[in-house]
Amino acid sequence: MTFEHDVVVVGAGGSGLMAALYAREGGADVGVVSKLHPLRSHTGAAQGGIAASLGNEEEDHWLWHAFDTVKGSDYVGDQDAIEALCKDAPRTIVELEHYGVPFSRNEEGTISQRRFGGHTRNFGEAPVKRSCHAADRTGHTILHTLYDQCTKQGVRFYDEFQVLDLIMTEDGECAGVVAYEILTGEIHTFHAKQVCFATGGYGRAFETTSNAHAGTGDGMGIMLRNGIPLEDMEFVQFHPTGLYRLGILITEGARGEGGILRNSDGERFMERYAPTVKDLAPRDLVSQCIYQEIREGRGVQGENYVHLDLTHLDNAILDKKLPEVTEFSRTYMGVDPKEEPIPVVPTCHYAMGGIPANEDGHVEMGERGEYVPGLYAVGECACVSIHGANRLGTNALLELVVMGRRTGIEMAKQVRQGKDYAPLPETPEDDTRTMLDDLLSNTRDEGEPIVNVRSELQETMMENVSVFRNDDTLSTALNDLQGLRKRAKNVVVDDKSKRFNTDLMDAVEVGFMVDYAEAIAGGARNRTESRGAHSREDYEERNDEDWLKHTLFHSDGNGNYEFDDKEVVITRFEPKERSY
Amino acid sequence: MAQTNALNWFLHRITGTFLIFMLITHFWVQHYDHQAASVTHEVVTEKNEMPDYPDEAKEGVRARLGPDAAATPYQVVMQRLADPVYAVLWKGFNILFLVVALHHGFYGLNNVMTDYIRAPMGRLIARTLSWTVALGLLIIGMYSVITAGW
Amino acid sequence: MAVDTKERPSAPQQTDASAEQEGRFQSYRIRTGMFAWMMHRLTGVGLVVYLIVHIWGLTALTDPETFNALIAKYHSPIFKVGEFALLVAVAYHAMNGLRLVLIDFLGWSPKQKKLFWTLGGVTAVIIAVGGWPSIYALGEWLLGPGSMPTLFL
Amino acid sequence: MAEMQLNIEIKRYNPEDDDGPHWESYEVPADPLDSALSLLLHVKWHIDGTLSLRKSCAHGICGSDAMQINGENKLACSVLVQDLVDGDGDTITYAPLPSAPVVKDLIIDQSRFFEKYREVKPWLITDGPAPEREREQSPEEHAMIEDATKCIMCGACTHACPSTWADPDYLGPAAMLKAYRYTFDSRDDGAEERLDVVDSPDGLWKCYTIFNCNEACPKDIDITRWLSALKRRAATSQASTKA
Repeated sequence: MTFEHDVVVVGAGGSGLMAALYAREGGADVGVVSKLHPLRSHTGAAQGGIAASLGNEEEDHWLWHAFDTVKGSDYVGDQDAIEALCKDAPRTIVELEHYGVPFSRNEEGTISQRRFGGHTRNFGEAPVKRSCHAADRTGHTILHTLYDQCTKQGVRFYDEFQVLDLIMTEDGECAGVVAYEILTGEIHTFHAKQVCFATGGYGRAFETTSNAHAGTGDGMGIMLRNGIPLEDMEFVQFHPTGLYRLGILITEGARGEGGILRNSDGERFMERYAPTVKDLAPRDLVSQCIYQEIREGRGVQGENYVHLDLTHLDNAILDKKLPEVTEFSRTYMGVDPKEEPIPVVPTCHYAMGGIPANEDGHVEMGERGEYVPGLYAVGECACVSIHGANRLGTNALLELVVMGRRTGIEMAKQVRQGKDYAPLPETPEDDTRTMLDDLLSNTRDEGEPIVNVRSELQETMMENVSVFRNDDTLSTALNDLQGLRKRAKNVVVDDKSKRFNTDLMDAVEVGFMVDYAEAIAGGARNRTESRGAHSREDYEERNDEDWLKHTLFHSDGNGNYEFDDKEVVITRFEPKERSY
Repeated sequence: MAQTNALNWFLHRITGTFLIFMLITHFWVQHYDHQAASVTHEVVTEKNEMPDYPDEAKEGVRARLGPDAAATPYQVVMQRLADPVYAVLWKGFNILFLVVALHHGFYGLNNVMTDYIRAPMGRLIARTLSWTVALGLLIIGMYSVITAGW
Repeated sequence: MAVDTKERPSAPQQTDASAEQEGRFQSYRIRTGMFAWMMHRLTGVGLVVYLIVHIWGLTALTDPETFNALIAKYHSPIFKVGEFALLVAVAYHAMNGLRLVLIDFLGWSPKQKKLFWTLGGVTAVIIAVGGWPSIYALGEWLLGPGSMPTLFL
Repeated sequence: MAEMQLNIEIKRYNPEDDDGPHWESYEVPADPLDSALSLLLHVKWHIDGTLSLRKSCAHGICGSDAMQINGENKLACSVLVQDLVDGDGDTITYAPLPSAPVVKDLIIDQSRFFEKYREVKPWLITDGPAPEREREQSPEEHAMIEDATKCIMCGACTHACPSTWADPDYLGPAAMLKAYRYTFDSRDDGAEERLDVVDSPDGLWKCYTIFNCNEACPKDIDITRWLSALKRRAATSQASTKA
């Protein structure tokens, strides 16, 4: 079946819904295609907050916010995009508030703000209260409010339709997407004037992750297979405080409210590494410090975790401002944070890299301005690059809503200005059909269970491509991935039915995983320096002379790839040493 | 169609609360009356035997109906209703009690029925039927109460 | 193009077996709230039936013979048992009703479990004290006069 | 490694092949701190790939995996083995949410659930133009709705409600909690519109304060409390319109 919409948004998290909502308000007819029901999207898991220089609690300025973001990115973020982000932030937050987001309030009745890692006043002087929040359910309330608004505005939702392919014309224009309706097993074509990818991150490519089971980065795999490069994939953020063994996130807000990291000696070790901001240093730094402590034998009880200590905080703070933290620790670890410290370990959290896009969402093939007509990317799957080599806490939600808004407005404008449908090729669904049929025809004789391939991929990525990397580990990972690529094509799908075949979708996702995992490991091996979240043991220093640039990863989808560069935009802030 | 049930919902709770107090009064006056042999001389009799009343009650009945009159329950009740103040209070109370109990009971019954009957027509029939029964009972009850002791 | 958020592109086919899942009654773990509700319904329906019988019985007020016969019947053992059951139903329904009123009118939902147990205790006392005459009378009848302790009486 | 072996019973049903729902058992290794979801994933990944369920975040915020576990509605990811069984060899039962059309195995068709959600106009309705900055709201006003904003729309409450079982058209706790959340938002002006919807024969008055919703809610929302508040609001607003 073929569906037609002015705008088709793929993915219904914060950025997808924001783009859909603003495109709809701009007069476009919008369809949102998502492999989950929109409310199941992972934006809902974002806890701590959303940054904006509202200045409700103390003096603040968008330029300070921009500086922090640039510095946080280790100077590889594009400063024009960062300026757009920080300038747009306050008005976007106010618009969200007008849509009904139930932000926590201060005594004046305005939006309450709190401290967060890496956010400072006056260009690094001291921590600043910049993070707007709804207790520790900020992402959840934003996601639900946006869904409510989209419902109101008449955005058409295609829930549980998994997009598997992009439809490109011979002239390189995007004509739509191909989607698999999970409920019925039917393959559909979505013909659109504008296609926007908002497919989220790929945390599930790593063994320990805070990401949802759905966070398999499908969009990035689809792009690679359609000849579109990925940018800066080597920058993978590990959040310092995931629950030990599970990876479930304990928000940075816990440290924002005064929580302290301690090693086996009970020492507040962050004082040694970042004397000014201590536990509120950026995530890349804190994660590396935790790993360092564990390596040097100061993991708690000889194990590979450290403690997040909240016992000295008022019970009222835990109950009012961090209820989810308390709940998670109790539910999953049997630990009451009021009584004892929480065992934590860095957990794969966020993809800084992704589909190259500009600040209005246009996907760019190579050089700046070289747009793919009709194709947009926004949110975690996109690399605008705001976060550069490391994202600051609360800037992710901000990117979702600011860039989602800008992209929605841009798409509606294009539609109003007469952008028309690109012609559909004759049989757009053929590749997808073949891929699915091949997977379904695999048998136990030549293939293996999906879980084997996925687990091995997650293990090798965790082992070799996580917080610390070197040429040996990265070569090992790339080698493993070569083998896994073949095996992923032969996985056996037990479920042969048409109806709600999640088994088949698992198999497809593993295939995508291999494709972009290669971009992560390959990019990391390629970048012979340490910058932000990318920490090479064999190249410990940042090297601005050779590496103050973005990586573009091109692949033919068969394990052959090459790299390309893209310059970094610098407007105000010249690169300097990054210390906290 | 104005389909609000807000008033009924509110009344259901008000009547329920009222009923608690009314029931206490009702029990006290009707069943635990010290003149009747309830509290002090609760008895189980064989079939169709009359309970024995205390002397006080017997005397009251004899004073009204002559020295040979038997103190049957009917006579005891009539003796009480002979007092005009008591009779008015008793009748007023019982009519109110009747109305409140019927509303509470039949609204509750309607709740149960509309839970399990989903077709609008079915609901309408059930509702009409049950309120008709309630109305019938109201008429019967009022007649009994008003004419009692005449 | 008309935009309709309500209709799915293709709704799942309802089969008989999937409808089976939708029984009016489900087997589900019974906790205090649901127990209270089930008993409330049961006693409520029972009391409506009793109310009908009782009001019908009032017509006897017009005729001495019928009335006396009726009262005599009330003193038979089976009616003593019924009387006790009536007390149980009324006491339970009244006390749980009070709980519902407190929850709905005063917003005492957070205290609902405490209320359940407290009012449950009160109900038990009401039943014990109020029902004692009936139990006493039944005991006397069953076991012979003077065999029951004369508590409260 | 695993500390015990458990017996897992799952109510399976694929309308494509099966005549009707049936129970199947699996032996699964488990730790006391494993979630009920991880046992299901063990079955799906290692024993039988045809087992179908929804899952996503796996820590109780996305609301995908609400189902009936040991006779009660729960989020599979948010309940631990140690809270379900006493020890080795015990049984855990999994069934789809009661009173919902089954798509396959543990997956229910939620279209009716979300239709009810849409019915209550679940969005902020405001009169007049928006101010330059945020609308002000005091912490006390915010506290009125905060508990209700925790709702993840998993459906555990609505499908735990005997009123829903008896009458699938009943709006149900989840939808009406949404109505509460917006009606009691100090920024909202749409109370009348929304009350018109919930004050109906299949609406608010079928809440008999049974508390199954509260017991089922994985976010511990005091749903009954807020629905009672909504009832009082609907009743007083009816009284004032009539007057």
